[in-house]
Amino acid sequence: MSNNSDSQSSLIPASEIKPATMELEAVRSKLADAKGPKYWRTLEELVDQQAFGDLLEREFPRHASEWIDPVSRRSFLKLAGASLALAGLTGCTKQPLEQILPYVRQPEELIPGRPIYYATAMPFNGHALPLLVETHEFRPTKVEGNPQHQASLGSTDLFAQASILNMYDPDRSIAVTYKGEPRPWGEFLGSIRGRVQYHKSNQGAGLRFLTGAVASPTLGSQMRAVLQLFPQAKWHRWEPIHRDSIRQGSKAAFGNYYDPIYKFAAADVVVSLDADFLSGSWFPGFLSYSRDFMSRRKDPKAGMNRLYVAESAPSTTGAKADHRIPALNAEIEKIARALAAKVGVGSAGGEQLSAEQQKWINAAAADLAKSKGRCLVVPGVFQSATVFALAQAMNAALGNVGQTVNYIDPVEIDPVEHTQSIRELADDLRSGKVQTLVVMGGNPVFDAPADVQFGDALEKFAANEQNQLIQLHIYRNDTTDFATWHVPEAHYLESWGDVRSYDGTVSIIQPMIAPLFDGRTAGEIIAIFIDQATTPGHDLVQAYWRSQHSGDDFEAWWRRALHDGFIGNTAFPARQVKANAAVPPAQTAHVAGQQGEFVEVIFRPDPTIFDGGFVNNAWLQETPKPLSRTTWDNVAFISPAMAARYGFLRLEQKTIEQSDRAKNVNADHQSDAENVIEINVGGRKVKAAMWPQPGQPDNAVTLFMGYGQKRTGRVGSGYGYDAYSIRPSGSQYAGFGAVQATNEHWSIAVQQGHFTMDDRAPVRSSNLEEFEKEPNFAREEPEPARDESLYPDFRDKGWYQQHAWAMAIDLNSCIGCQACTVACYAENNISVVGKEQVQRGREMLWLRIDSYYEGDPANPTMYFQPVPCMQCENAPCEPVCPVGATLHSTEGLNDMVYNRCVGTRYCSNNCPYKVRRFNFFLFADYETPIRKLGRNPDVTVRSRGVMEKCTYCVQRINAARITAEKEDRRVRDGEVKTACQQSCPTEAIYFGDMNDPNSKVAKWKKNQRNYSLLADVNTRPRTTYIASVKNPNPEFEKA
Amino acid sequence: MTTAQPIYGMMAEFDNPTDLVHAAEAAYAAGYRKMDAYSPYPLEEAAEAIGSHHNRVPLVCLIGAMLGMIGGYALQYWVSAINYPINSGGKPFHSWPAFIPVTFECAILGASLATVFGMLALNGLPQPYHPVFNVPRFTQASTEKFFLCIESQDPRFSPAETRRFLEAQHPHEVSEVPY
Amino acid sequence: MAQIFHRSANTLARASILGVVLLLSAVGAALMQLQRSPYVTNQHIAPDQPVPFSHQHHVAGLGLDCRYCHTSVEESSFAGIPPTKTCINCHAQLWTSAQLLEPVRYSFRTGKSLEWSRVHDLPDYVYFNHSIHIAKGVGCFSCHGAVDQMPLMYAENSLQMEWCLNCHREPEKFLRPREEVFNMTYQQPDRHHPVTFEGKQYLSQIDLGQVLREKYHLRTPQDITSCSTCHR
Amino acid sequence: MAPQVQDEIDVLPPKGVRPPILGPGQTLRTVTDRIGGVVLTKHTPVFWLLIVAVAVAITGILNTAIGYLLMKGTGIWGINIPVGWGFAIVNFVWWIGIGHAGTLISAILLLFKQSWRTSINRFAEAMTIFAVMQAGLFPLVHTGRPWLAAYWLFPYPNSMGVWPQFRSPLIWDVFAVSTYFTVSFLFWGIGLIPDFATLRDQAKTLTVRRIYGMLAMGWRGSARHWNRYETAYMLLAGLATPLVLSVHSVVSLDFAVSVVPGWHTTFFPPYFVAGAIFSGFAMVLILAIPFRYLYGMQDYITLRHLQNCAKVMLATGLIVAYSYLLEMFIGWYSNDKYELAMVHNRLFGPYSKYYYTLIFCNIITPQSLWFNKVRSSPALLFLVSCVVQCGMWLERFVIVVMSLQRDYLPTSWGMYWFTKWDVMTLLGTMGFFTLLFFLFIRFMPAISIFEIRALLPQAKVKE
Repeated sequence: MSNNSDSQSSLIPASEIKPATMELEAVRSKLADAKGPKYWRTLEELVDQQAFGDLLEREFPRHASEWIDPVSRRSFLKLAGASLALAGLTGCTKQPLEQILPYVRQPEELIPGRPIYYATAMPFNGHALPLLVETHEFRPTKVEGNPQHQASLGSTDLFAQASILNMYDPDRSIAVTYKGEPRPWGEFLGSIRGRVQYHKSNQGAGLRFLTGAVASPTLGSQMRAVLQLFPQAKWHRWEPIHRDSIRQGSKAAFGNYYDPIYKFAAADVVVSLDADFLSGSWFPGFLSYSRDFMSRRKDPKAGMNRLYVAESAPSTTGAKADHRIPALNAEIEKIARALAAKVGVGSAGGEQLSAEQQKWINAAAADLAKSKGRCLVVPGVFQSATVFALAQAMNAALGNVGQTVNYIDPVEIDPVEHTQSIRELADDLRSGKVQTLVVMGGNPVFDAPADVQFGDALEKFAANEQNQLIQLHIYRNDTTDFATWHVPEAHYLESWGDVRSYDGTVSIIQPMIAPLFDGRTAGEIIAIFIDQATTPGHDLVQAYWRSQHSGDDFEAWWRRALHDGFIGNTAFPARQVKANAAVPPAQTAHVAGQQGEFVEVIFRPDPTIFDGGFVNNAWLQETPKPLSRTTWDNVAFISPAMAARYGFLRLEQKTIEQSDRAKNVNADHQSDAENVIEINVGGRKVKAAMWPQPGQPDNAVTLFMGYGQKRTGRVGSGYGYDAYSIRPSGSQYAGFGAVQATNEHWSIAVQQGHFTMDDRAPVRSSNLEEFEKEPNFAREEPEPARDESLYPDFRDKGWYQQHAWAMAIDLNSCIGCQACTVACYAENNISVVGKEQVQRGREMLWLRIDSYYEGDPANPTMYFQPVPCMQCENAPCEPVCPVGATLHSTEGLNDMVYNRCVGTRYCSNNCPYKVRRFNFFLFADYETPIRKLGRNPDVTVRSRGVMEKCTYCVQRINAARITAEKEDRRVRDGEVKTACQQSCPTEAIYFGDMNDPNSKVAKWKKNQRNYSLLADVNTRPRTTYIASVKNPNPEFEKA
Repeated sequence: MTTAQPIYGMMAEFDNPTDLVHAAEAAYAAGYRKMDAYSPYPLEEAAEAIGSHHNRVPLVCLIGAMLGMIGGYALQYWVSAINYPINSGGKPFHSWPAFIPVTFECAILGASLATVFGMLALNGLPQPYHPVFNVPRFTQASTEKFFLCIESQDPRFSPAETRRFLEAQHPHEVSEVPY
Repeated sequence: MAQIFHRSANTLARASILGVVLLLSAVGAALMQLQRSPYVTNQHIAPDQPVPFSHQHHVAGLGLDCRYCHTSVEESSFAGIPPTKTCINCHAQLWTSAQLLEPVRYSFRTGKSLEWSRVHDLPDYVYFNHSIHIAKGVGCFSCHGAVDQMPLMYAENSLQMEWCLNCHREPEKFLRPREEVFNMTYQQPDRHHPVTFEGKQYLSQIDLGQVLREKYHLRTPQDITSCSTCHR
Repeated sequence: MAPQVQDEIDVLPPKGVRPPILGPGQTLRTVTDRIGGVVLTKHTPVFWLLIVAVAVAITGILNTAIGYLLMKGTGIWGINIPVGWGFAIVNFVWWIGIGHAGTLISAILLLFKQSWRTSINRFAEAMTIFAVMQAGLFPLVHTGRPWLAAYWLFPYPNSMGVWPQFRSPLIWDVFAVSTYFTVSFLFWGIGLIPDFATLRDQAKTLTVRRIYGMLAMGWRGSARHWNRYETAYMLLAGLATPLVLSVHSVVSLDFAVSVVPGWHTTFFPPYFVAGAIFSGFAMVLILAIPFRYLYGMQDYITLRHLQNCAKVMLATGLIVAYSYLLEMFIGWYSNDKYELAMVHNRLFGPYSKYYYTLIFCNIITPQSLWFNKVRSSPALLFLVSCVVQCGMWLERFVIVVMSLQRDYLPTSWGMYWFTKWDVMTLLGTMGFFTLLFFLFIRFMPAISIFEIRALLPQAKVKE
């Protein structure tokens, strides 16, 4: 079939393609019906197995095997490890007879039952997250950061942690389709070759490519090749969470595109102008930046840095600030100007600012002036170009360039301003200039700016039968509706490729597993256009680097690059650039003439599902969003005062305590029925559940993007509102609009109802001055001495003598980013329960991050406190268990024996920290075959009716101990890292052996700021906390 | 009217408890020992009269209690301190205060079972067949009549003698109890 | 006739009470036995295998070392089931036409795995690690029995928790010198068969076991009977 | 059966004179016929059939609820984290408490030689047994894996080599409740033997006589037997008395042993026992009043009995009221922040309305029993008893749920909403209880015949 299509150079009319016997769409729609609780049922159950099987057999036999057994076709076989991964708690009675399938030819590197780690990198929002991936019998099971890589330093963010679940997502696109009908790859190839021939004939006129921000040198070079071959063709870029303002700003400041690289470790004073560099990877370099920043806060005595934050939407960065000032987005620019004027850049434009803001500016300016060359002004990626220009001008003026900030060539290949790029494309689509559009990744129909009306443009485009849209995506999404051809995209863990991290360093992306659904990479699609259709992804990448590498040691060099996970000194050198002091004029976009309250509307990526790409990721959906602790939905932040004005809160908000009580008088915290407000931006309206968020600036609504998708999998659909639908290209991160109350309600699943400490001081904090006066402030309620107890000290009985595992959590460093929570999900096979169950208070996460607010709701102090199992030495949960299913190990672990548990839940009732989780239903997915592949074979999959909780990753402890014992030595400090500890960007979690005096954890336990949670209950927790110390400016009040 | 085949005893029926008790006392005085009184509800005087004072039920009860108590505690001690000692929330292996409730319950259980089954055994129950049921009017013994039965095993028993003796106690009726 | 029961009813009544008591205790005892019986544990039952592989022939007969096939036993939790390649190494020359071995050749031709049935199958919530047991001087024999005498493979032991505890509570009763771990003919020392370890003669297993416990730094019974040693 | 009978019996005696324990004109024969008649009569009363039919239907609901529970898991109930215990445990404590009155009447009043007990002890004991059966159901099904809990909670030599954890109050529960059931059953059983003998001898047909004959085990009223019998009966009473006190104490330890504010209090045992007797006597009245009315038993269960029950209720009710106050006082006096928060939560928390309802039911309402008028009016007593019964259920709800929902860390505070399955289970056990009770009334003497006989004047031996 492919041959004849080869020969003819015209387009294939639909008539020539035989229709499928059963529409894959039908299957899809069936899937779409399965929502919420049904999410953990099997695909086969939803689709009549026989029918679906037949369909696949007939349409493309190559796929058939996957559905019968996705394992068999892979380069690995079910071994003991695998069968353990399928572990249920179904033992006890008669053992079922199990099969065991050895290799036919066993790969040398593989030792069955032992994990192997491979280095790779995850492309994210135009840069790389460098990773090490743990694989069991060539099944990737866990993602870790690459310790050698500057952009990771061994830590990861929640997106990297959760990305592995997307690969094992049964809702992934499983087949090449033509107008929704399954087609073999060959047929697609034929048809596209046809178009390629056609476009060769017309210089590529009407041939367009749309990708996200590309940071892959190989793909870049391919695109360049394509554009040479087709001079008329165009390459458009659209990334919904783009950094246009930085592009424009750097044009304004330096006359060209540059990326700033900050050195927080060297900065004594940091001023953030809405820069949430402690919040997420959409701020490139987030991981290493937060590590560097917190390295200056571990020991208050050793030159603690100071952080000033002016922000328009409450963020975890603001939570860590020493001086935080909430401000409207528009005000940030004014603040920037005023601050700039004070440090000698430009002149104050007589901005009218509130007294607090003025005070903040004065203090910050003074501090900056005091520490020239050792300070840093950081502009937010969501701020205006002006703010960026001003900030860099200030850095120049303060002599920070080269000291705390450098400028490098953009990491993005051939950077463009995305907004402009997508608009051009839309216009061309409308005016019929486009015949072939290749969309690789992304979902423009959903996330393009509202006024661009990309969907409508595509409709016009698709109206012409001859036009073809070729889509490459891991899911079938809204854009698929217009796609002539849809090709399933390979997940990065299945792909060959390369990508640059924020500093330019290149990582080679190598696959952990053969594509589960025969997906393709962008490189492989582009290859078709430059007649390399048959070249496999690996060769494409290797060929490019062969061309780049000088010297004959390529093989060794290549192997090294793969092994290390990055190519040495590929980081971009710092450019000597001069910021021009000429400050661009103020510019504010005003949308006038709506009824309702006229407010600022702020758009932000969702903290857990980002731009919407992770919407079908159950782990991220159930991970509480920082600050609000909501799950499964996005909310609209408004200030408590505003909520009170609308009568949304029962009493006028004066203090957090009041708002808290008001909220909880007769509301059940797990599920808040929130009022719905209607936001109107330039005539486009969306209804969103409002959320009175302490710290939110007044007269501003913050909307989170990514939710409200219509075409997605079982996990993602049906939740939240679509902020993109009202996001104007003019003001993509903040504009103006009208807000109106409605009398509708939308119930939100919240994992925390009270945000006050209620005189229980779970979080202890102080500031530098007082800390010097009162160094033991954290110890006001010391634990009772051991000899006060009637119980024996088990140390005398030889317990806790060998190892005594313990954890210390540094509250100063914790930025509440949730990476640890997701890491825990991945490491410990934790089940996801769905929105309804979260609302019932049955979430399963083992490690929660409690958030507390203190003081004025308009601008409160915020604290984060990660709460895993405390592993109490006098564990209240243990003596109450009737069957002894939870007991103490000789190393002081509070063991939980799932297979012995009968589920009385008494232990949970008696746990003062409420860290225990119960399987109220069969939450674990025992059916979906593909899910089983991703499980950690070293951790039991818990069945119905069983209690579970944090184990300090006992599987890792045992592994390390066994290795150590075989080498006849003690376990070394740092040899055992818990999943949470390993993922933490700021090294806030220390874990190790208390008995080893040189261990990090032992040292931290001796720290005077170390305290136990609820010490007065005398549970003797092994997990303790290091009280936080802030570093406010002593002169602040005077300023 | 003596009969060839042996009989179980001679039974007199009375209308009220007082007559029964007096008859019993008289019989005892007359030297009869192997006899029994039957009443529809507990009649201490009758028991006294036929010379049955103490019984061994309390002893059986005590033994049961002891066994239960010791067994209960021993089990807990062996399990928690010897067979599989476990550190449960830092409590001692032999946490005796925690073992008291179960020990107590075991003691009560042992005692109760011993008492009930001891009582039945001592009474020789179950015994659905018994000669006294051969007397047609004996069904009244569980309602409103009172009976005194002098058994043939008694050395002083002679059908004629005993019948005469009983009739002297102005019973409602005297009848022979066949085996 | 006032009697409603026959004389025999007395005996019957008492007998039946006794009978009920006896019956109940009998049922209890039976259940206790059932939970330990081969029916539940599959002990001493050789399941059907695609190829009737004889350990007796390969180990006792040809003197193959365990590790020739079970390659990862010393460094991994999983001892490893030999890939078909391993069989073919020899059977490319030997018994090349034997019908019995057809499944092996088929597997090698087609790349389809041989589907063995597991003989030693622990419940999924039990995490057993071969390598550490080897390292501490627990012989293959201790758990797998006289494999070299098994024409067809079966489980020698019940693999039930109480059985594991026997050794985890008193390892000294089972330990042997590391170099003897894979030795199928090794005998525990007694008065008649002394065992020499590091130049010293031992006449009783307990003595040797104590020494080995020290030598191999075994953790205390307390340690290795902690739940998380095997359950996670 | 005849309401007008009731009217003439229930007239108040002149002031200062207490109503008799037995109606006038009773003889050994009448006692036997009236009480035995209920069982031996050929024709079954219509109301009996109706009640049993309804009870069977409700028992069906129970089976449905439990069947679904076993299929799906405890998630069908409202429980969650932090509120790990909900209706199931509340119901358990409630039913167990109800049982207590039975043992108290039959055992403790026997030791105190309270002759009025004899008319009500039999069905009070039956009530105990049936109530304990309902109670025993809950600890089992509330577990996540009942099929394992059913036997893992008992010490038996298993192939895992592990044993129950005897430090856990739940194990104490297992032993306490099973012992309590066994002993109550034995007590009730030997009490029945002589009455079975009576029925055996009164029955018309041979089959019936045989059936009761077997149950009577050949009882023939021998003086020697009576002697041992009486001793055993007394001994059992002596054993049951500390037992009944221990059972609810152990149940209260489920809470007292924990660290949860609102549970962790030393006065729970007496508090719980008092509450148990309180609700138990309420239940006795709830059963006795309709029973004497429906079966015309006013001669045997007279106003005297109702009044005495009411007095016991009043007394225990006051103890319970005192406990509530003490709970508050200790919370305040301890000056412990968690205890104080607990008190605050009781008074002003999201569930405070339940707490106030409880105060009304268990403290305010019983005060009406100070008045002779109320004590002597079966209708009013019935009403008060029902209110108290609800109150006692609420008490357990307040203790279990309100303490759990807000404990130590504010971040983990939560709410509890019950589901229809919770309600169906509670309702179902009530139906099952009723069913068992009416089957008992029909086939066994609901009033102890031989003990009533002993009360008659003509039963005494004259000198």
